[in-house]
Amino acid sequence: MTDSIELRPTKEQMLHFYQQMLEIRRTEEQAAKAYTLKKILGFCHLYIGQEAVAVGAIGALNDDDDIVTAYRDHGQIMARGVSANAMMAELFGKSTGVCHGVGGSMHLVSKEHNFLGGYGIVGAHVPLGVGAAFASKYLNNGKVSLTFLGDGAAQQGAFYEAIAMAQLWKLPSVIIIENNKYAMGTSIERHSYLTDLSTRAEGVGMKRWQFKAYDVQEVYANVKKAVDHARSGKGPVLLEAVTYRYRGHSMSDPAKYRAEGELEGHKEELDGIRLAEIALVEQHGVSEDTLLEMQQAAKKVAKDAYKFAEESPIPDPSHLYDYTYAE
Amino acid sequence: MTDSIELRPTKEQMLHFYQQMLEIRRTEEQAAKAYTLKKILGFCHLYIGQEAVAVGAIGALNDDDDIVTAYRDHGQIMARGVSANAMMAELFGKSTGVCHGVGGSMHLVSKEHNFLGGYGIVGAHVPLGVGAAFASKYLNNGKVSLTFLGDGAAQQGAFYEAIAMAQLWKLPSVIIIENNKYAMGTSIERHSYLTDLSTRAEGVGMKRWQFKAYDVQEVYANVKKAVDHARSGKGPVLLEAVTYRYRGHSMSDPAKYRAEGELEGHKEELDGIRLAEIALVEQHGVSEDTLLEMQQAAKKVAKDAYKFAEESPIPDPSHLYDYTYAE
Amino acid sequence: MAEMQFREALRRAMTEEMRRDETVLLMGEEVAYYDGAYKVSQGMLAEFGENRIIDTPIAENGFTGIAVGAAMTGLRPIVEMMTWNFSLVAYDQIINNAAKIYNMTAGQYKVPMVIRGANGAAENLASQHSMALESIFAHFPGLKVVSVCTPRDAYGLLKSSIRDDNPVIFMESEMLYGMKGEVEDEEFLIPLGKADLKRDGNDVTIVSWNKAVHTCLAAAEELKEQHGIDAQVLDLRSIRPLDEQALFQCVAKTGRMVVVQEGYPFAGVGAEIAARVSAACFDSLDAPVLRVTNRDINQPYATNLEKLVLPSTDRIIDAVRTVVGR
Amino acid sequence: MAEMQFREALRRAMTEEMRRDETVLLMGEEVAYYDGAYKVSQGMLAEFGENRIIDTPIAENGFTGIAVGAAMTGLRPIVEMMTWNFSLVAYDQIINNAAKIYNMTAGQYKVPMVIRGANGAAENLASQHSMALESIFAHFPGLKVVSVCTPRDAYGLLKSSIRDDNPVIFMESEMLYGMKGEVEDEEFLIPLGKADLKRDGNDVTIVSWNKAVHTCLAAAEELKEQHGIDAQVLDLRSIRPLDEQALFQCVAKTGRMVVVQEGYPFAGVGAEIAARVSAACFDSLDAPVLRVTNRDINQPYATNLEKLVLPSTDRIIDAVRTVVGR
Ligand SMILES: Cc1ncc(C[n+]2csc(CCOP(=O)(O)OP(=O)(O)O)c2C)c(N)n1
Ligand SMILES: Cc1ncc(C[n+]2csc(CCOP(=O)(O)OP(=O)(O)O)c2C)c(N)n1
Ligand SMILES: [Mg+2]
Ligand SMILES: [Mg+2]
Repeated sequence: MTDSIELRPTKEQMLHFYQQMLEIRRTEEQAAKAYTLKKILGFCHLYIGQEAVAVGAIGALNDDDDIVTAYRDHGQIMARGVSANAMMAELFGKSTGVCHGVGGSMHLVSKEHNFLGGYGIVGAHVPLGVGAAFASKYLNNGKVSLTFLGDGAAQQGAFYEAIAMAQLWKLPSVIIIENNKYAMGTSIERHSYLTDLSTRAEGVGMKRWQFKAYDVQEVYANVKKAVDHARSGKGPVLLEAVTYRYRGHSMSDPAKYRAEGELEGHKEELDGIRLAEIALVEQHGVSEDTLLEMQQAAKKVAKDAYKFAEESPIPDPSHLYDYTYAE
Repeated sequence: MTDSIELRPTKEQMLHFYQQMLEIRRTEEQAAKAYTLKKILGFCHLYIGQEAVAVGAIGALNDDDDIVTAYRDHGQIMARGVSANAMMAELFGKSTGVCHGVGGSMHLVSKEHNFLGGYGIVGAHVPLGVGAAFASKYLNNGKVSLTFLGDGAAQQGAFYEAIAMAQLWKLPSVIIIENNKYAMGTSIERHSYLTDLSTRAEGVGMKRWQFKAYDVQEVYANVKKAVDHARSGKGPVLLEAVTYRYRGHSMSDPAKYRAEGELEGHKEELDGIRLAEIALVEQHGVSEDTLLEMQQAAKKVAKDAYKFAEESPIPDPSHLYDYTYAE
Repeated sequence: MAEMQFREALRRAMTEEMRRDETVLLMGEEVAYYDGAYKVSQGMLAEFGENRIIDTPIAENGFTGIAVGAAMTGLRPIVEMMTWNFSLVAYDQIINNAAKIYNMTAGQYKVPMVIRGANGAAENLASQHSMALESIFAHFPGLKVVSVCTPRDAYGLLKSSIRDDNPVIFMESEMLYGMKGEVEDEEFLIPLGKADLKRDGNDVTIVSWNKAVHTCLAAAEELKEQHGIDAQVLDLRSIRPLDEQALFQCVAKTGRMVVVQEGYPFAGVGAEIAARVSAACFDSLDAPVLRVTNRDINQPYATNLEKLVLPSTDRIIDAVRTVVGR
Repeated sequence: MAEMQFREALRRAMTEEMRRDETVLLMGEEVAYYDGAYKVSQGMLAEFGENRIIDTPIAENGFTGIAVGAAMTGLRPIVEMMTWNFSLVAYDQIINNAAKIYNMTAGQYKVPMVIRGANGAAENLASQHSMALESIFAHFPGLKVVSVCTPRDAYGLLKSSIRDDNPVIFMESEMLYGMKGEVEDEEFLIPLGKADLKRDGNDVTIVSWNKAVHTCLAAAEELKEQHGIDAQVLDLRSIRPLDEQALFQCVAKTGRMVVVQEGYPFAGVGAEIAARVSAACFDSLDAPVLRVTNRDINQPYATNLEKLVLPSTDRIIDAVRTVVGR
């Protein structure tokens, strides 16, 4: 949809995005390992394959813009600058986690980073994101809110009601449907008649488009354009970012529903990290050595996070009732 | 949208429609009188002004097609052939009412007439209508379901979820948004960014159109077309019928929110009964005398209904628990 | 000291709080141009403008969720639920988001908001418009639940609710909006969590809240006159937090208790009170704690049937006489 | 007599009923091609085809309402709620439509449907995925509520629920799907509304349902061995209709009762039982009816915190020892 040159990330941004994508992927690989060792429990939804979406989209925001997402939130919170340590510790249910072990994988939150959190009821967080935009308009503080949801989530009434009001009230809200082709085991063709879910916006008269979100540069450019639109007061935007999830829906899903070769084909052609490497080398003249160094650094971040999480203390039960009512 | 000649109602149909519209209006006028005398209690939402919609739409159905609507249901149930007596008695809370006084004005039901009922939670009845279409497809019984809702109700998530599934599953469902310009005191411009609410269907890929629904012939033709489409297995249709309500939202609403002259202007130009009279005289050569007779007959039906309702017994309290669980 | 209508007391509370704090706003169906379905917000649009008195589409789940998000990011929304019957479409936002976010985020985000509106049966509104729903909200930690029956309590408790940093479910009654009562001219607050003895008495305690309190007061009058039974009436006012101490003190004093709750009996607030009091006051109770509630069926439309379903003075009197034994 | 898993027993019940009656169908998220999130419907697509085993979009309110409409017009849908946590988005359809339509239509339309799925905490699923929600359904007349803890009960009660002409809320447990138990080879039904004594005993009655029954049984074992207390365990199985007679008989026998309920305490099913038993058995109770429930907070993620919140054998034992007095 967009390729205006001024919306392309700079070399510095690209290096940063690459680093973030690497750190997210390596950290999630460590999380997967920890999960099989039963150090992480409950549901654990990996973002592997989709990193370019969170990194490019959040890279297009100001630091004080608000972000809301669903339970597949590891990538988003790291892209927002929360440390792998604090993220991983939360997955381990430790007191050093972003929510002191109360939230867990699905509910990562960092108010300091204007990251309102990961939410577990499909689609129900979309009104929260629109609500943050409502507050920004009310307070006239120039902020935009960015909301991520899945393709499956776009079927929920909460999503529909929220986008209709966002449009009616012209709120500074950008909403990204991450179409990763599946809602759990159900492919998009089987859960939606139209498979470009940004069309949902047509029903409420909202600006919208779909874009291929494999290349972080594309993500950045498209989201930047949408964010600029929303910030300028022209109203909300609904985007559909076409992406792909490599792993099962959660750690317990063997993902047998894929067509044979589907995943391998995708990885080969459209892996976000791979595409960033090509761009860095070919467009920005970054050396293979630099990439290698960055890869090593990311590995270290991930391993350190594992260690940090493992060595952190479990929550002190005396705080059990601390967070029931605000005083 | 449609004016193909074979979809026009015949003279006999038109006479029947005219009679129905008259009976509905006169009966509701009696209901209004009864309300001011506190013989009808609670909420009472009059359909006056919108009669052409129910009459034309239901006239386009087969007798065994299912119908679902909201609380503004007097017109629909009468158009379906339920007697003014049984309808009015329900408004009076009498044992001779369609629901023996249990339902009241908002919950008129007649299973015998495949009239699933009037429902009070805005938008929440739309899934019921789609569910009836689901059953028809499952049972392959050739039936279509017709669901009426208001413009305000089109904002509910239940409506959205239901139309998305109706389209995904290609159910024989026709859904009519009666855009009577207001949701209570809120004009459509103030509750929806797009004021043609049939556009909601675009978001889910469903067939749709808007039409002016003042003239019962137009209603009949448009709904017939939609019903034929749905019955043929081609999928559901969302229609917006542009109409106008003459009275307040309910009997307790003085309707001060209208622009001056708005109502009067409408009545003069676009009253459904008036338009039917013109068509009967000019197209079908019906005499003024015949019309007069029909008018008298309708008045009698309405007055008789009042009397019937008034003289009917209140519900026997010994039946209080009869309808809690089916055996 | 001014006499004012219940709706005026609510309006005064909102107006004062909106003057005091710019982040307070009112949203809901018909609250602005229509002055509210029950005219609670009459005139507020003129004072505060469209930015702060906001008419919403009929999308309770959506706008309640929007209010939650706004509350997380700096505002203090008051959401008018036209009646609580319609809150069921917004139930997920209230329970899974509003009630839980302070907890889930380990205290990082607060949700300072009030959801207020009419609760319980009015007259002849039938099955879908007559529910008293406090029980399905009070069930959930994270929410506070307030339910008021006089203009004065409405004023003082709504102000406290608006200032509270937690989501507060605030329940009024269609039947009481026009009721008049004294409210002091000077500003005051009534704290959440404190029950109020609406009538003193020695023989038995009748516990209630919302408009059923008035039925209880009428029953107490008749009990005195016709049966010489001296009943006290405790108005809970806050259901969550529950004023357990007040309940236990009442039992200590009267030894007998009847709980009167509009709404469905099964696992209702009345059950909670009866269970708690029965356990805590096992040795001091002289009779079983009886409950008078709606009969266990949906509300029918016809007047004669409707009356049979709701708690009536007669049924309260019967229950009291049973526990008192005369 | 075959040993089978809980999920197999459920599947057998559905399969038999679908063979028996063509109007029975199963719909829900992932029930067809994915075999169900917890593999309850494994293989059913192959036998019954896409017309009767239906994958839905993630739109609980919509498809539950569609099922209600279909139930009114000739079908008998089984709706799988992936877990009951997600039912809150469908709450309005369940309460305002499914539960009320038979009543509102004065018996003209029936709503024969079952909504079934996992209820309660599994492990480390945190605040939004760990709720036990029977109390907010049992509150409403028009619904029946069943909650099972063995493969045999699951089979026999699910079959009865499918044949019931009312909407039945049928609650299972993620933690029990893999549990094995004996189920007779020949077809049988278990009627709704009958509690089952899962363990006999003389000193005290522990009342429970769903997976907490197993915690109670473990506690009873320990009470016997460690404290010489002979506890009987009554499994309600049906919450609505409630087997009041069984409860009263248990009190008549043991004089003491502890109610163990997973989920929030305030106005929970446990409160209903405690209130009812305390009132009806006022003279025969030798001790207060105590409740052991979730602590009154939302479920945290970390294992050590989560364990503190749920009813545990220790807390049950404490409560029992308190009422027994040793
Ligand atoms: C209301 C609700 N229904 C069902 C679920 C169970 N569930 C969790 S994730 C999921 C699939 C969501 O798919 P999608 O929105 O595409 O997001 P993705 O997992 O692909 O990121 C389902 C059905 C839930 N959490 N909430
Ligand atoms: C969920 C819900 N919210 C609010 C209401 C209160 N209410 C009843 S009718 C109505 C307006 C509906 O307008 P519309 O859908 O346009 O129908 P109309 O009355 O014009 O026929 C409202 C807000 C309700 N009954 N249900
Ligand atoms: Mg997806
Ligand atoms: Mg309207």
